[in-house]
Amino acid sequence: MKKIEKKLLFKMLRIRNIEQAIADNYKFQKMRCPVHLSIGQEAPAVGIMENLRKNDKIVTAHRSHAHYLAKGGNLNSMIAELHGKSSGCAKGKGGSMHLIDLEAGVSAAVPIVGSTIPIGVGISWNMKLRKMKNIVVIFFGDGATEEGVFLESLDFASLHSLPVLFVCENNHFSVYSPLSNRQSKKRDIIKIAKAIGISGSKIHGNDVLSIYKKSKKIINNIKRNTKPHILLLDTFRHLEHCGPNNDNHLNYRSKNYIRKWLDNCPIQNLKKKLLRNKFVTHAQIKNYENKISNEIKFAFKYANISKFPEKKYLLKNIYA
Amino acid sequence: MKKIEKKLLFKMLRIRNIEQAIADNYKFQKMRCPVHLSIGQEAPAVGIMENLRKNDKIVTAHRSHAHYLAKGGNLNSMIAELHGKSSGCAKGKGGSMHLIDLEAGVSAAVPIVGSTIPIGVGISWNMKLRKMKNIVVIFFGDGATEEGVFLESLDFASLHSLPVLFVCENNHFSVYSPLSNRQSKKRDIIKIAKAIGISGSKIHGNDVLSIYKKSKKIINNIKRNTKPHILLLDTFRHLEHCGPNNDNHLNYRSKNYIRKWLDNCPIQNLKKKLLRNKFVTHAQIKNYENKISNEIKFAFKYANISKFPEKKYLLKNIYA
Amino acid sequence: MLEKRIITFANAINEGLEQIMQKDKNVIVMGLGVDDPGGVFGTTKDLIKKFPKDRVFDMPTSENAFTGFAIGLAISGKKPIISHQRVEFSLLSMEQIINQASKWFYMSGGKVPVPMVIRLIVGRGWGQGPQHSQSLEVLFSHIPGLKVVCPATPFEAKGMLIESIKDKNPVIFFEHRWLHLTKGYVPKKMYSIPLNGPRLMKKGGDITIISFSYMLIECLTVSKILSDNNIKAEVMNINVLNPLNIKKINNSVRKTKKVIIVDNGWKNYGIGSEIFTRLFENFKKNKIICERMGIANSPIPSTISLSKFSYPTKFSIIKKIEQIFKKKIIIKKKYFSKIPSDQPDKNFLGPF
Amino acid sequence: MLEKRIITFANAINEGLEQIMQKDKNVIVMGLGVDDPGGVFGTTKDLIKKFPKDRVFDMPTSENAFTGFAIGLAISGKKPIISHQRVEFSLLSMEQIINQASKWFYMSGGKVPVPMVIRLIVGRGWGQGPQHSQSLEVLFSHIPGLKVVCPATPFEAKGMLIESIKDKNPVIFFEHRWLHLTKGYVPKKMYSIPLNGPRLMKKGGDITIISFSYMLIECLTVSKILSDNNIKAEVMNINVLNPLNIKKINNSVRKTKKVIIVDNGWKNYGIGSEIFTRLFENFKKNKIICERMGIANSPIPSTISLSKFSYPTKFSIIKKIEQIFKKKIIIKKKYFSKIPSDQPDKNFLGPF
Ligand SMILES: Cc1ncc(C[n+]2csc(CCOP(=O)(O)OP(=O)(O)O)c2C)c(N)n1
Ligand SMILES: Cc1ncc(C[n+]2csc(CCOP(=O)(O)OP(=O)(O)O)c2C)c(N)n1
Ligand SMILES: [Mg+2]
Ligand SMILES: [Mg+2]
Repeated sequence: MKKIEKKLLFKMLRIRNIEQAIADNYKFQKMRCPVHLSIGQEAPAVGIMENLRKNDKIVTAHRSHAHYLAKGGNLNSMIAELHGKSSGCAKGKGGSMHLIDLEAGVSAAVPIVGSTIPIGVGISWNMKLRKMKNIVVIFFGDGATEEGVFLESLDFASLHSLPVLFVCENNHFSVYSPLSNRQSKKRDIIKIAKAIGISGSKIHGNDVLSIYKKSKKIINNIKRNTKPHILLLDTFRHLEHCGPNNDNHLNYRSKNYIRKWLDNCPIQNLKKKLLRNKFVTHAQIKNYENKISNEIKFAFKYANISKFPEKKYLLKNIYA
Repeated sequence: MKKIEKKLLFKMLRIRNIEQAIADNYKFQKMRCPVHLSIGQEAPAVGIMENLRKNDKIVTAHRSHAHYLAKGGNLNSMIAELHGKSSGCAKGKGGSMHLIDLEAGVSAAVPIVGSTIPIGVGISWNMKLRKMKNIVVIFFGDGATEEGVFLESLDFASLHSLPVLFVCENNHFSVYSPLSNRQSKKRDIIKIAKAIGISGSKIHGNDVLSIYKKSKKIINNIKRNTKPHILLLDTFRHLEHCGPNNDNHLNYRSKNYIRKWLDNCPIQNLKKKLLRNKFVTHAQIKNYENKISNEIKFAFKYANISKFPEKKYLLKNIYA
Repeated sequence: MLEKRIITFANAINEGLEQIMQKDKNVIVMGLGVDDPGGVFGTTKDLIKKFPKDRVFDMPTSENAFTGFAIGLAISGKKPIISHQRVEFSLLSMEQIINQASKWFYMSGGKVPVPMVIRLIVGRGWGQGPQHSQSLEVLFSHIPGLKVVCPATPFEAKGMLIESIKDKNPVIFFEHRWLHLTKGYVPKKMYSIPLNGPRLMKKGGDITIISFSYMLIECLTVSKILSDNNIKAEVMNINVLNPLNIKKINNSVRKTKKVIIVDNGWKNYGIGSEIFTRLFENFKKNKIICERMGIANSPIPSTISLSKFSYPTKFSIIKKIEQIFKKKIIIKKKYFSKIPSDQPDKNFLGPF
Repeated sequence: MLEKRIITFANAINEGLEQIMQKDKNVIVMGLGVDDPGGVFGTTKDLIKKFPKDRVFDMPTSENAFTGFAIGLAISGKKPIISHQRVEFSLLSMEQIINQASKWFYMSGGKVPVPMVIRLIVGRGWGQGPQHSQSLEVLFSHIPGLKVVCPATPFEAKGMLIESIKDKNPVIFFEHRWLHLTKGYVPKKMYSIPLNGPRLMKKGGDITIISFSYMLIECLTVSKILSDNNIKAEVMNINVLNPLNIKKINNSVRKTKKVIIVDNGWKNYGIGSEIFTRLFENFKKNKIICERMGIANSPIPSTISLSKFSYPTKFSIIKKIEQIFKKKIIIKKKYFSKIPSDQPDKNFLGPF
């Protein structure tokens, strides 16, 4: 367990530091696209992805950086994409909201809320048709469950018993809108899924170890029985909905709520625990962070020296 | 109870005979529009509508004749509409799939599956905003519950606690498609609704008395507490999905299934029972059917002698 | 000479589907009722008997999601063919079509094509009414990344369907309900027609008639009437609306200098507007005469007494052409059909 | 003379909403985030403080359903105003808009009007990318029964919004994100501008420039450049795309004989195609010169290095006009801005 815990911590740290670097560098106006940072929400990505193989696939939405990185998406291509360079993972055409890394199994990310849910189901349907032993993990937020296509997708995954894991990261907000503005207090998506014939479970969204362990079983189960499952993970985003800043001064989230969740940071929690248990030392962390820092520096440099796509690419790739 | 039972029987008989007259006359090619007949499914319309006031409103879909008539929609305007005449309830512009009678509280019928569900919710929302003590009843089929907008509508009705009764008439088919092609066996829309915060109940869809009694309570409850409810009613359509004929020869519904349900005709059942109990006599029924027959004859005559809309109406009523 | 093989448009689609499914195991047919006794107006009839169950899928009424499913299949190696029995139902899936399918190849930097076909059936007649008889081709043709195909003959139906399935892009494949019943020569063997632009249907030097889908059939009749009147019409079938290839039309117009465009949908902001514009952009110096027709600018009413004025007819087209030529055109008796305007032929009696 | 009151387009919308809500208790504002600190780019800011909670409704991300709710409200006596922060989100509700809202009055035989406004915000710049910067005006303008309104100035924004709310029909109200930041004269009092056709923005006899929405702003700059070159442009703002009133434009073109149409959306099958066509239909005898521009025919990429070629600019427009006049037009230094092409001004730094 020691090894895996350390790995989970380091993976989260890596994502956190990359995201922080994006936030820090945003002011230089070289990343000229909207960014929805994952800071605070690293645990679901890392905990679940640790249980996936390369040929398992994920789809995600606007807040996709953590998923992309945890699944093994190429860092350089991602940072270059944010810089609009032709070395970017979508050759600069997509930007932060369209990350993709086919080799790593990051099939899609798009900023229309809910839209990748059926697309992910389609990919998983194909896996079943091809009798592959892989699964698709579909990441989405609490807001996305309000789209009708969410129900339609659950229905079909249940009807055809597809190898898909639906993962709802509930950070209680859709932009500035609290759940109470959007969903009845009595609403329970696990029960909704159950009423459709899909099993579900709730795990604390900031407890990476528990996510790792429980999702391991769940994913094995999906693979063994080709049956969908839904995971609900309560978590918290540290920064504003879109952009590099903190927007706590706007008071759309109560001070208490923020404090409670900041005190429950997935990374701090695990770090403290591992230090306490001596599973890891300060020096090791420092060391690792230096490594990450170099990796990040390289990625930004790579992005900076990469070329912008030439004019002719505007009208390329419209048709295959 | 005797009085009400008789009333329910007669109302169903009236609808049945009107629908039969449409079927019988269809071959003359004067009703030049698709018709989705309600024969076999009269009980939900009649049982529920008996508990509504004029100011309560209904919306429905393509299979709307029974709802329109049970709510008190004008027969002459309906038959004229099917004939494409300017005396029709939509001046001939709508046809069978767009019945409307504002005075009777028939707010809408449209043939796009699921589309009137949110519209009905909107009307009920307005009732709540205006603090009216009325409700909206939304009729739809089992197929319509597969549309995402169904979930979206339940969600909102629950969130804002709206005075609306959702009524799903489950005839087990969407055109020729059995439920098993479309929905997981484990799917349960009452449980789905409950997981969203909406109470629900299942009543036998061919038992008009039970529908009447139970929906009375439910409707009173909705009015008292301004809270949505969903009703699930299993039933059976006697004829083809669309058109005047029987299509049992196509074998998309098993002989057993058909026999079972024909033996459970809402009208025959109640008629037998009332005759047995001497709540009604053969002569009374005969008498009543004669009355209906005259009413129907008049309606067809009215439609026939009515004028077609003149050319200029093609470009009228595009904008209000 | 051997008798030519004549089958209906619907059968041509059916045959095309069967042959391409035989050939390419990745082709999947999905949509409401594709496996039912009706078989989408006969076009998918018996496929369920000829192929394993996991290639012919009935769908729930979840149009938005199943378009997404199809995209998911397409980007992971299958070739799905969706059908909607009315184009109106696809409006539930516009987000998936316009935001996703059309842009996926582009926004992945050319990495991920989306080879899928969306069959949209346009309704007409027998009182279909406002929500079951729209055309809406322009809504799709406006979108870069979508191909939009509108066969008008059984020959095209089969050949263009097969080509659409082979194509690596999302193809919107329009079928007019009234065309399903039409008959024509269709080779038995598998063949495909490239999606590269208009097809010359009839040669002639006096006027160019441009149309597509069901309206083209009306225009072919018009060309016969003109022929009786010694006017030789060249009839061009714009069977690919996007990407629009105007070259062949230019050549025709260069010759005739007179054009009439008969749109299958609403005239305003319609397909005809773009063609009209392209022609005038290309013929800046040579003067041309161009007229445009299309569906009257209102929802299409159910009653026959009004819907008969909604659509262009051979008579109204001839009238426009009389204005162009400034002369009276005589229409022979045989062209005055006794079939009511809401039926394409006697056998079409609805109910839908 | 008194100083004129100058406010932003976003504030003009905000003020219009507030005034009409004060006046008409049936007006309801609904949409994602209408009550939040952002207030839909400031356009709904503080309404929640000024009106009871049951007039300003945040919505779940259920675009299809809440369009239906709004129709339900509208047909039962309310006047709902929906907003979508990107036009792309409304694609989820096309079924309700096109099949239902646009046809309800017609298909009820004129019994039930649907007085509602759907505010669609068009995105641009700062790497919005393929799914957050489409224009799509033509998708709505093609549909009879919908009114489509595109204000270009703060004055129009307020006046046309108020008129749209008073209107008994479903009105699609396009707002360009970059216009929100522009400033102009807006009277404090409540006023409305009829939805009856193009507005003359600048008089001139040498060429007619036709545009709408944000592109109109670019065209106004172009007219200044032309002015420096002694070319007097008449600038017409087509602020109502449907129903399209072409009369005033005809008058202008009769005078100038030269036209350039600058579309706010994709050129192909675009708004410009219809206007172009109408002009040539009206000027059969008098020869006119007409050019058309619009967004390049691809999804709009995120990277600035490509998106800068997507849109017409004052420079590319001037180039076209040079071709029309066959002479060189000199552009003064001050028109060469140092602001990158993905920002309308220095202060617009995204992130969205
Ligand atoms: C269909 C659609 N509606 C609205 C939006 C605007 N929008 C962008 S992100 C977002 C928040 C969605 O909330 P959630 O799914 O909980 O994800 P989170 O941002 O909290 O991670 C919204 C509403 C959108 N992109 N797509
Ligand atoms: C959005 C949409 N998809 C498909 C159709 C075609 N269609 C018309 S009626 C119908 C059956 C719907 O079944 P259900 O809701 O159970 O009603 P029933 O006909 O059984 O009364 C279908 C699929 C449609 N009208 N609208
Ligand atoms: Mg959230
Ligand atoms: Mg049914």
